[in-house]
Amino acid sequence: MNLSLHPLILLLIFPGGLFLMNIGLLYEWADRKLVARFQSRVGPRWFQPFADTIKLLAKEEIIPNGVHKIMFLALPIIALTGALTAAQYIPMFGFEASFSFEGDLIVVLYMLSMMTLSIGLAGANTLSRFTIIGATRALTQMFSYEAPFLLALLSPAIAAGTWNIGKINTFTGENIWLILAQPIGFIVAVVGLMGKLELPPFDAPEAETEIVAGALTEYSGRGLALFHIGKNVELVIGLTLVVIFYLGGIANPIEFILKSAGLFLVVTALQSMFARLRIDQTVGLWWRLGALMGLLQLLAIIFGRYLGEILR
Amino acid sequence: MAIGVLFGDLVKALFTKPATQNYPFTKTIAPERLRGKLVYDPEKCVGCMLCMKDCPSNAIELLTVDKINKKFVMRYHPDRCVFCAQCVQLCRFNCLNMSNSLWEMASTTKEAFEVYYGREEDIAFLLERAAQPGINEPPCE
Amino acid sequence: METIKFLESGKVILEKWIERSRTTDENRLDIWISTENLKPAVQSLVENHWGYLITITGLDIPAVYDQDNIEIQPGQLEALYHFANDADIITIRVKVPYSKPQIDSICDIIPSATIYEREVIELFGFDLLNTPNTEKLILPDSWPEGVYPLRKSFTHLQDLETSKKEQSND
Amino acid sequence: MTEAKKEKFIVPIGPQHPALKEPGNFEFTVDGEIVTDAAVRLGFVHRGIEKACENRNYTQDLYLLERVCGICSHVHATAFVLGVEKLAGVQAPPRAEAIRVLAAELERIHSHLLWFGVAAHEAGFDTLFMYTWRDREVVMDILETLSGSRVHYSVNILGGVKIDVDQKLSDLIKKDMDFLEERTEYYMKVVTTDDTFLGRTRGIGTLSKDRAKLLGAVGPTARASGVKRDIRVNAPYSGYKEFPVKMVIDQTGDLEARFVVRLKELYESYRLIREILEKIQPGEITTRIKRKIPEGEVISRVEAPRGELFYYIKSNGTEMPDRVKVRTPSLCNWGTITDVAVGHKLADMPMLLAGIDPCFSCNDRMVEIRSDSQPSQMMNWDGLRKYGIEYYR
Repeated sequence: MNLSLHPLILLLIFPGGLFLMNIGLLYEWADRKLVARFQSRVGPRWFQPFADTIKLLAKEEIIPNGVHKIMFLALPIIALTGALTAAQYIPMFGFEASFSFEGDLIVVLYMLSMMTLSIGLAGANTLSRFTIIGATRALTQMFSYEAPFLLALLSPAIAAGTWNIGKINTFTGENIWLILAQPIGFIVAVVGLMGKLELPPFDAPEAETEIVAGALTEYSGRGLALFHIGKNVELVIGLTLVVIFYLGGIANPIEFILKSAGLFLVVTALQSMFARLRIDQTVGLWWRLGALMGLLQLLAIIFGRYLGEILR
Repeated sequence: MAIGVLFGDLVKALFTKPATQNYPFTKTIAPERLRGKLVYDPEKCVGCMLCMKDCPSNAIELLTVDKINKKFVMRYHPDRCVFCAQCVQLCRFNCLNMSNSLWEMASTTKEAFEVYYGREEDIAFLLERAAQPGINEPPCE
Repeated sequence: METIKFLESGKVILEKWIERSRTTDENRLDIWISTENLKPAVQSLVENHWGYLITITGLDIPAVYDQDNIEIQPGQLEALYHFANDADIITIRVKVPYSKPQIDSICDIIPSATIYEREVIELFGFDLLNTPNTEKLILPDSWPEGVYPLRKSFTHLQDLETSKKEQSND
Repeated sequence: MTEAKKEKFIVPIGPQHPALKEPGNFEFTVDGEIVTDAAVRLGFVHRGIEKACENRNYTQDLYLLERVCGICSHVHATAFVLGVEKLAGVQAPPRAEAIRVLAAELERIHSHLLWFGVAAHEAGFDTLFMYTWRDREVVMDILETLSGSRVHYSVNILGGVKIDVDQKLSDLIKKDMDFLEERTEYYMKVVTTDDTFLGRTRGIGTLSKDRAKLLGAVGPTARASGVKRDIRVNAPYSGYKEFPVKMVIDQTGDLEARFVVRLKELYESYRLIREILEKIQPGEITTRIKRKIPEGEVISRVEAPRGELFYYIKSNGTEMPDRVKVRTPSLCNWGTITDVAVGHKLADMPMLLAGIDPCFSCNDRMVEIRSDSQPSQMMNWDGLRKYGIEYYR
């Protein structure tokens, strides 16, 4: 489906800014609710994330002593902007991407990393011990999951022969679901996504029992709310990306909702199944297992394409 | 050595009723033996004052209206009470009991936590006397 | 009986320092020793692997006055070192006067005793010589010097009373 | 950051910290993620109970001491009651002793399950935390139906117990024990086989037998290191003479061993509870005891869920005790933390702290507000309270 709307509307209302933020909060609710159900709890009601966010936005923002003020205030905005910008290149909700060009996959991946970078900087900016440790952990974790995650998303791109997300979407929609063709890639992508979003068991950077809230310990009010929204938007993008790449693409809203929900169920189950990994375990896991598997998948794809060409 | 041992329980939990409940809207029934608010029967009381003496949190005040005719009024403070039931145990005349109703206690005022037990005319008499200036309440030994 | 064996062997270990001993219960032995003998006594218990230190209890024995308000017996502090081996408990007791409440620390023999020693220092005002750490453990940092809450003479903090009065005057 | 490099990088855990649901302050000096030094500061919850005991009579003390701890309230009361009964030369009837043991074992189940959940939470395993606490509700409900209160059961009185078990209750408890046993077996499987969890427990915080002995570790912490310390076995008290228990011992001494020891103790508790319910003799549950306790000193030791609980009671012949000394098991085990912590990763610290099942409780508050427009102001608890009352008037 194609959307022919004014670019400003695309940017600000749908599928950009306003819509994304709201759907992000809805995703957060779904995440919390599903985890709660897995843990045999009732879970929050649907408006809980909205209420939390509104409350946070209305609260006083305390700027701690000894921080770089402009950076402190700007980082949440940059993080959110990065996430929102990335969303513009993704066929959101079954509609075609608002903007696209050849190679936008790379841009999206980099835009998604803005979040982690901002969190790392935010942590290093404040003087609290928890934030510094949190920032170190967040960045360490970023270096470990980034490569396998990238590899896992590159293999479908290579299979499709394009770096344009929209075209990959059409490719996966027309062919066999890539989860069947590249199961390893799918696993690495899902687990990488969880690492990227710092979901349990990869939540060492914000392990509340050790370092309170990690890099964001000193944030309050608006800054914290923006970071939260940013993270939720990233959750939306990440899930959508995996659906596009591995679950046969999205052609219409119903397909989008169903496939996202299915993936969500898997992700939340994984979230509630494991104990938190220590940061050294996370790094070890990713470099020893994740990266190797991703690489293997990539080689298999390249080899497969090569074989296919020879046979043809 | 396994990964995801909990998987079976996760699936089970998804399809069973949650263990938690929507508290103020659904309430559990208090068990029969629950030690809730104290109940006092003035007809049986002989005024041995043991309950007052041994109360660990001074939640009981037994006010004497007329010692000879065994007229007593109990001023009970549920907010101080620790619900240990020591007074119930001590009372040889069974005039103290703990009910299992009313176990959720919250109030914005202190007045709700001052409960008078006794014959109505005794309480009225006491309150009237307390309202008069200059005359103190009867001593509660 | 095993019970008696342990107590007997403990008594043998400590024999040379015992000034007075008492058995109040079948599994208990209280022995009084002089202050300077405490450390060797504890040392020999540990060396012979006789049980472990349960805790150090402080006791306050306030001064006794006759009817003319003359001090018959000065105020004393007593420290009880409870050692347990299975069911048997040996209590080593040392008495020190208020004026010189000094006892040797046993932390170099039993490192975990530091927590009990800090407790009796704070609450009773013992002076434990060479104890590794004398920082406040239990009481707040702002607690006044020389006020020991578990002595019988302590009833309440004076300045707390006054600060309350000031507040009500506001 | 150059300055921070020179000085020590200290990570404070507590007094207010999400890892500790109760206040206590630990300072870990870290180098990167590796802990190089550890120190402890307690007393944020010191309520002066020992002093308060001297101004109340024995009955009131019983309830005061029960409130030393919100988790193991029954053992505190039992230790005190046993001591006072010994002083007074009174022996509680056998049925009362059996009911005391029954309550103590139920409490041990609830305490171990609580600890298990908290430890899982410290490891970031929230699902296991929720599941254990869900199952713990079963034993909490038993305690509530049995005694009338979920936390402070107040089963003991001087010279006996307050509550009695009837056939209906006993059937209910037996049924629930079967359910809990099944669940415990399941958790045992999770703890000993789940890889992610084992990664956090196996080989972490190993306490050798000699160190455990020297540092005076007690309870499951000591038993996980192979030290045979269990008052229920070493010096049976109350109903344990009639209903003996088996000591659970593990040799490894790491966190996994502590999990295993505690879970195995649960099996032992289930067995004991069933045995008590089968064999309990009908009879009186109270005896009379004088208000004035004769002069004397007594030492009373019981096995709390966390280890040996020690009471020293000195009476002077009046209605009030002269001195009550309480030594809680957690105090003994602190030493093992500071000893073991060095060399581990910061991420292991909450698990290590949880490993000994620490127990404190709360009351020390201060807030410091600094702003550019107003001068610095400090508020203590009283001030804050007053401010709060004024604010909402």
